[in-house]
Amino acid sequence: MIGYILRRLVQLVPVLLLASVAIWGMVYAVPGGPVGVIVGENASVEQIAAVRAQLGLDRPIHVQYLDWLLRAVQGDFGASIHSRRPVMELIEQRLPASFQLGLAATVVSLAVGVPVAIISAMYPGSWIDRSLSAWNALALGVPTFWLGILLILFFAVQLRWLPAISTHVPFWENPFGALRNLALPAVTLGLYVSGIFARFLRASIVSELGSDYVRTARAKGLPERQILLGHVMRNALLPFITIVGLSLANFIGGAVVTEAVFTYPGIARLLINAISQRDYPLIQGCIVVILVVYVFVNLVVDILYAYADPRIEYR
Amino acid sequence: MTARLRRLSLALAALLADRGAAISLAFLVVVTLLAAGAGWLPMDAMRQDILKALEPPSAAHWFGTDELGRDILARVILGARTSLQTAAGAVAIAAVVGIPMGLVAGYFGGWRDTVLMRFVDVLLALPGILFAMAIIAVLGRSQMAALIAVGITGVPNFARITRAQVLSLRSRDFVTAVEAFGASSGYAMARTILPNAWSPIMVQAIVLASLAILLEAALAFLGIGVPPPTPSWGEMLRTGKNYLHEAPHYAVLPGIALTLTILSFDTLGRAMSRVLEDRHGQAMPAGDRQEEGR
Amino acid sequence: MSAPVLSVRGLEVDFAGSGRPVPVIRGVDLDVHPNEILCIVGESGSGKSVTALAATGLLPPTARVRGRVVLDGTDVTGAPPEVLRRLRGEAVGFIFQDPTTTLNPVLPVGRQITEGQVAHGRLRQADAPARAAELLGEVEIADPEGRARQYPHQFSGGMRQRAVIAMAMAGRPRLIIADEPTTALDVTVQAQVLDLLRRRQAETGAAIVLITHDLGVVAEVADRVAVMYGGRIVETGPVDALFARPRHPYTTALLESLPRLDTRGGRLDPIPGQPPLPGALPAGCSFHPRCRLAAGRPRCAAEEPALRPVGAAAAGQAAACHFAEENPRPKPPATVAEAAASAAAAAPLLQIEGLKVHFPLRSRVLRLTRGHVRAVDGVSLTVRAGETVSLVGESGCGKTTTGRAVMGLVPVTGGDIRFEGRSVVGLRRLAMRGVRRHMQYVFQDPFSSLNPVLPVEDVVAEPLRIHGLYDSFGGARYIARLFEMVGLSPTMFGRYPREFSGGQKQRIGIARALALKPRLVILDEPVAALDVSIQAQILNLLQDLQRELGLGYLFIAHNLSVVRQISDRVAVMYLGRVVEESDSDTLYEAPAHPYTQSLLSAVPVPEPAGRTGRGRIVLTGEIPNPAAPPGGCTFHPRCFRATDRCRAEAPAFRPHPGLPSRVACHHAGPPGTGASAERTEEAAP
Amino acid sequence: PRATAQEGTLRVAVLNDMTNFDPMQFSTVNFFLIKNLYDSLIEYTEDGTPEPSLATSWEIAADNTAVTLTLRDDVTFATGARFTAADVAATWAKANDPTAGKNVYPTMGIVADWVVEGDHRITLRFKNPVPDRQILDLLQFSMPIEAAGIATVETQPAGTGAFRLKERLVGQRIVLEANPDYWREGEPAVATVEFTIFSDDASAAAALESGAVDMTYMGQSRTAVRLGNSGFQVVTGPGKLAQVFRINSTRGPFRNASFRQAFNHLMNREGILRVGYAGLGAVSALPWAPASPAADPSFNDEFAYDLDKARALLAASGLSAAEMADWKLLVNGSDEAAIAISQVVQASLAEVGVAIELDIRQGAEFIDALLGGDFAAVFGGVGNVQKFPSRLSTNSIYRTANNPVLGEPHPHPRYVEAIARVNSTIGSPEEVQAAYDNLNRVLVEEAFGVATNSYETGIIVAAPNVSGFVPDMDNLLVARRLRAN
Ligand SMILES: Nc1ncnc2c1ncn2[C@@H]1O[C@H](COP(=O)(O)OP(=O)(O)OP(=O)(O)O)[C@@H](O)[C@H]1O
Ligand SMILES: Nc1ncnc2c1ncn2[C@@H]1O[C@H](COP(=O)(O)OP(=O)(O)OP(=O)(O)O)[C@@H](O)[C@H]1O
Ligand SMILES: [Mg+2]
Ligand SMILES: [Mg+2]
Repeated sequence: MIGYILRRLVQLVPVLLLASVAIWGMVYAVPGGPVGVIVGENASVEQIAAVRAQLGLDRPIHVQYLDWLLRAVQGDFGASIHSRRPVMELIEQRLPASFQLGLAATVVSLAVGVPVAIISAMYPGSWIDRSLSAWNALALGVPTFWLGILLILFFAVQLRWLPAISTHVPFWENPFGALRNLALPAVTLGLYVSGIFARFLRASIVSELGSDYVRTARAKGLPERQILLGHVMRNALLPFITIVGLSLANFIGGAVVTEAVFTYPGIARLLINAISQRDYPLIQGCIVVILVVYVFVNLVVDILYAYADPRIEYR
Repeated sequence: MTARLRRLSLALAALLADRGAAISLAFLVVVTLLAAGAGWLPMDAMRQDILKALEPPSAAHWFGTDELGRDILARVILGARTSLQTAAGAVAIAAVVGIPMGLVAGYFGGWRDTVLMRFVDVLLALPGILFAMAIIAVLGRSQMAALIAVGITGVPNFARITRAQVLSLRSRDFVTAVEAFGASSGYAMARTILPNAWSPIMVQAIVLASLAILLEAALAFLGIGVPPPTPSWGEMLRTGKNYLHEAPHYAVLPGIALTLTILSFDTLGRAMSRVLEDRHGQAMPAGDRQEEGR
Repeated sequence: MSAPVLSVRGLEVDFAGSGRPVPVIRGVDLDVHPNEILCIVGESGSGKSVTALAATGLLPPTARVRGRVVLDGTDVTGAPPEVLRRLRGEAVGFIFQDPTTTLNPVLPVGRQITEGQVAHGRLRQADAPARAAELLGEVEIADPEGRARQYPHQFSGGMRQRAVIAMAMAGRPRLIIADEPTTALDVTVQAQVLDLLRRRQAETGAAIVLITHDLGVVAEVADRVAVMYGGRIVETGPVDALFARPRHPYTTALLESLPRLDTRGGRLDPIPGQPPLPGALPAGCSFHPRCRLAAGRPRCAAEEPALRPVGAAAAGQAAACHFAEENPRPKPPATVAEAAASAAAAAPLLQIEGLKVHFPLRSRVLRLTRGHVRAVDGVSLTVRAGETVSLVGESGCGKTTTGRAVMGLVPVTGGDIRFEGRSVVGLRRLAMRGVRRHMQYVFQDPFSSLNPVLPVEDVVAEPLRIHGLYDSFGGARYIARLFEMVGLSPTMFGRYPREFSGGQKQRIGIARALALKPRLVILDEPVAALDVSIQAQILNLLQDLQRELGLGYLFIAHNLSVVRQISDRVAVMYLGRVVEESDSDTLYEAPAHPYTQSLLSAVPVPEPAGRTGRGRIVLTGEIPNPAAPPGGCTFHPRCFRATDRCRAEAPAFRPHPGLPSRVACHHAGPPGTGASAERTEEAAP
Repeated sequence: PRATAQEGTLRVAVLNDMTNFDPMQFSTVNFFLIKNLYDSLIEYTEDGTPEPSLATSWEIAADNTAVTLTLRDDVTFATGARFTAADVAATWAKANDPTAGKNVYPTMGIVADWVVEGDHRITLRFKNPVPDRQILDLLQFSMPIEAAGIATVETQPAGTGAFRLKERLVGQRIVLEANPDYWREGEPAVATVEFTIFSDDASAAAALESGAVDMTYMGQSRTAVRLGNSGFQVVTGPGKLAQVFRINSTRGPFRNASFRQAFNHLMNREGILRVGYAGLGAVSALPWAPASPAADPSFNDEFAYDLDKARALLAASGLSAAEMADWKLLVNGSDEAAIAISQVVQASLAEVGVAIELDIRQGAEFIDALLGGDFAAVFGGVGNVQKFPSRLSTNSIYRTANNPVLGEPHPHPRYVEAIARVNSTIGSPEEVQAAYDNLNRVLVEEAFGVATNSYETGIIVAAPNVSGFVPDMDNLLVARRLRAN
């Protein structure tokens, strides 16, 4: 198992390298640079040149990349051009918030999606199945940004139950405060995915319900509940793990709109700002971290999968 | 040929037997016709009348007016054109790039598979919306850029679904059969495997169309979509959001249009996959990237 | 006679789909008594499974059931779910066809065996593991404690079916319903499983309803038989009487269309036409369009005959035929051996020498080669024009791979393949294309071998189009000729494969194989997926075509009766190697290799008369993993003649003295000879 | 020295993260910080009257070539170090350094040198006689940095302000705490000020409405008007900006003066004010705030929105229709108002038959285009329009030397002369006024910047319980008297 994990980590290297070269190339292809943002609208030509030299941006691209890479391998992602703080420090400030939001959103989407899936799979074609599937369609059809705004207007502005801006409150320090802050963004993010979850899981439960081992279990006289929970769910949840993992990874790195709407201090917003300020080291750092999170979550998913599915052996 | 037509009409009939699919299709047809014929409509999406800005719905302006006094209904209709064009273009790009990738990766396997799928991995690992933003930053903000950006984020969907189809089809006897007759790998891929993989790919295309509309709107909402004054639903939502209190209709009505269109595509896609499933007895795999526009 | 365990009266089942309800069971009466084995036979779709499921209320909600079913004294029809549930756990056990899917892949086998008992409160959770091991022990699985903790994928097919039997028997039910329990298994394993089932029944005194389409199995195990056709029982009676003197023309026809191990006949006597579809039953007697007796009789087309006693009352036979009394006795099997030697003189079409095909086994991670599956590991064969050479052996022994290697579809690891004297190994693509024109392939599964999106005309024309010969061969007219040649009407041109029955699809596949006018056709289990009546039609067609066109056939099969029917020469494969090869008669009558002998003895013969006296070699174990074959003679772990020499030294494949056979065995010889034959030879109880 | 305990936290929503703590690099992104971390030498009241701050008095030499300052002697920096004339000298030295002087450097062009005349006395000398008001502007613009902290001032604030830095989470929030030794009696009023950075005006407004913050700073005018109508306080200061349609007169049709002048009449100023700023501000054909000494409302009538006059000027330009449409209007994609008003102009142009496209760019890309003069025309706010009129030339499009858009030599020498005349006219009010009138006439005739209106920047919208607003000449946020109770 440890060997397997190590090998997976080794496999990560080419992906990261490929991505970092691609991103570096892209960042330089993008018009506009970080200097303008630093010097402001009324800067002079000399001022701009001075800042460029100070940041080392006047060197050839490949030199800059290799320099970055050499230090990145040693765990040093350099300092943000814009805020002059170490990139890793900035990311470390954001990553826990992103993880927390990602987990909360996953919990929301599971808490909504799984029961919806089970109930509608138990009565396929019934009115309850149809209304739940309409609910799913709605969850999938309402754009995130739109939902976020409506939630803020209603719960924060009208009712004043929940904060309109969500700050990062570590859960283990202040669970209640964390939940208050996470509620709206997690629902905004999670609702859409709950629709995906519900659909996927419903389809796999329905197809598992039609399989031979279910007939066998019925022939043994097992109660339906036990068949569903003890037999069907175990099989249906297996492929589901992968989907959940993928969406968790995406919640962590890709909650761009939600973080913007709720002013949530996650890594996606850090990256978006870095892109708009052309803060090259910060862009690189964020992307590498998002990739690592993605690969890491997938690794965990695969290990969980192996643990849950006796048919898979890792050698 | 007639047999093929018969098949098509049978499939359509089966599709329309589903009430949701029929309504969705009707809605999309109406939206498409309106969008195509927007030029002949009496309202002008571009005419400003600043003194009549942000008026609520009235007989003269059924959907009210926007911050520049333009007719929102006209802009919603023209926005449909933007959305549909972007979606169609994006799906076309995704298909043109993704399907051959999936075919080659699945059919040949080996290093080609490894290389192509690593590439897809990278595309998948980066949240699509970030990727789209980067592409738009490079290309500059335009409808073409939005279309390409949305299209490229859809490439993994097509590549993976095609590859999965190829993997499941290529060991089937009828593929072995054409190989046994001495057909080239190109023939086997393009003439034998692909026609059999069409159904899930079509379903995927429709699902992707709804995702593309959503992503395009999200990009517009972030202020990097199709540039104004070209109306786009996302852009209207973004602007309308600023006037939520004074003129709630401004953001609500385009939002409804957006949601209904996404719902219709989604309903249609699912009905289609159900019909095809019934006819071919094969399950339609779910899309990879369904988390666009977060 | 004691009260029946299961009593079915006037059972009718409709399936309400999207359209009009489809009647699937149309009035079935059945009684099963304790200690009795009732076999239900019939072609696919005749309603066997639905009858069994209806008896225990396991049908899906779309089914509408009428009639009365009394199981163990309880009325099943209309019983509340709770009662049904108890009944299933206690009164009746189920064994289904495919052991790979009947077990839940993610739960340990032991738990699955006992969980029904635990759920019914008849077993305490704490005692369950011990009980599971005990039950596995009873079905003769070695190391039952260890096995109980394993998962289904760690079991072989035969062991899985044993586990399913253990599960069905866990509650000591009064009735066991076994729906095609051995259809998915190899003959040798089938023999083990049937044996076990019979013994367990004798020990527990349960009644068994065994569903099968294999008349051989019926003859082996049944006490009583019910023959189903078109949703009804058309004949029922004690097994001996039914085989000796069938009263319904369908039963007779079935028996006559069966290829048999003990005879080599020229032509089979197939039942014409197709089995009816439940939605489109013919009026009157549903068998009349295919019936020999019905010819021209208006009554058969007008009136559905009732199931009525026929013959001596004591015999207990009943048939649903207006003219049951006229039904002739089955023709005795033909024994004429046709001139098979005619082909022997012809020049060899295909020569395979020492063929090896090894597939690399790659690790999931990093895709490193971790070993090889020796799918084919030394096969030598010759096929001449006009001759049929068969390749038989258990599943996974490498038959298909051999065929594919000949077609150039899999890379060859070693050895040589010559077509008309020219080696085809390692030919470049273009040269291979030229050779492929003259060799064609017919696939096992007619459902997957035709491109579903092409009209059948294009399916058949596709090879011509690929080779650019469509017009020079005569275009649509030529395709029409091919259609007629395989007994299809060219009016079907525009239809899609989905719209054809299995037999028709296989005809299309054969037409496609013939399109390029090949000289050699490789037939990979061409009839394995078909019902017996259709199987006979296809076998006849193949024989006719061979005669007409002078084709050479490489015929791949695992059904030894079918092979006997069609072959001039036969090669028996075991684990990638040919272990015995001879002309058909010699091989069947004087097998020299112990494996051939055990295979032949495992085949159930549709002849209940002599079954108690038949000696039988029951092979233990199953075919080993071809990635790690045993050392020495690969067959030695299962061989009843194995000695130390066999463990150490692989036998050469060489002519056997006194026979026209070649054999790879240190102890080859006729049955009954050899070091320890008695040890493993056992008589049926 | 004093003991009034500050208590409580003031929570402020802002819409930009600051870039650095150097008061010479101030721009809209750190408006909310500078006046809280630093003090100016002098301050202006709302109507422009100078009043003491770190300097208790200032004596302008009779010939207007020098000013002598007396500094407070009871001031300490946040580090605890005492504030002396040496710090002021070091600050001016930085300002006068072309690489370190940043925004202040151009303003230092008039300065010859300075003489420290004691711990708390310093004299600033000019190259030429300088108008009083220009001298005062320079003093108000000078925010002393602790001499020892100058090297690290970008990352480490080094001022005498009422607050000092407590915590900074990049992109999320900045927390200031009271400077316990602050020299202004009884100030600051609160113990901490917490700035939360929002990416979007609507979210900030929602935060205010839901009570998550006490006030917003630098939100949109429209939101301010709406919130004002629903009971929130809206505080606007004297430091307005002028919206100017900046024209790169070295390119395309804009080389043609008549074509440029047409834009004086193409601006639907009422519409722009309404659409972009919810009517908050005033229309103006000149780039001045109403309080500017050079403001002249008569121009508003002369250069009113008039498509016929515009058509006449376009026709007079002699350009073909294709030439007239051969440009794109650059738009700052992060500025909602700019997007809206650009569309208004686009529609007006369409009315007179000139169909153009918008070129919307975001963030760095927009700033680069702006800085490099890489545009044909663009709307942009112009600052310092309430101060001495020649301060106008600190804005890039109005720069008289090294103009990043118009380049060297300056294509509008009349304008350069007009600014020089304003700078050197130290005579009677009539002479001064004549210099201003001349400048105004040159501005509309050269028309490389077409003003449309003045508007509010740094709008404060606060909950009803917030009090203690201190107006600032530049609309910077002054939090030292603010409290929420
Ligand atoms: N759930 C169902 N819905 C609709 N029709 C069904 C269903 N189950 C079975 N049938 C139909 O009922 C008929 C009888 O089916 P059944 O499974 O009993 O056949 P069988 O004799 O067991 O055949 P086989 O040998 O193929 O197992 C078939 O035509 C089948 O298509
Ligand atoms: N492409 C392949 N890669 C790896 N192993 C293979 C491949 N094809 C076949 N095998 C293995 O080779 C062995 C022989 O397979 P083959 O299909 O030739 O058997 P068969 O005799 O035709 O069996 P059946 O009667 O089940 O059709 C099996 O163990 C199979 O798993
Ligand atoms: Mg069946
Ligand atoms: Mg095979």
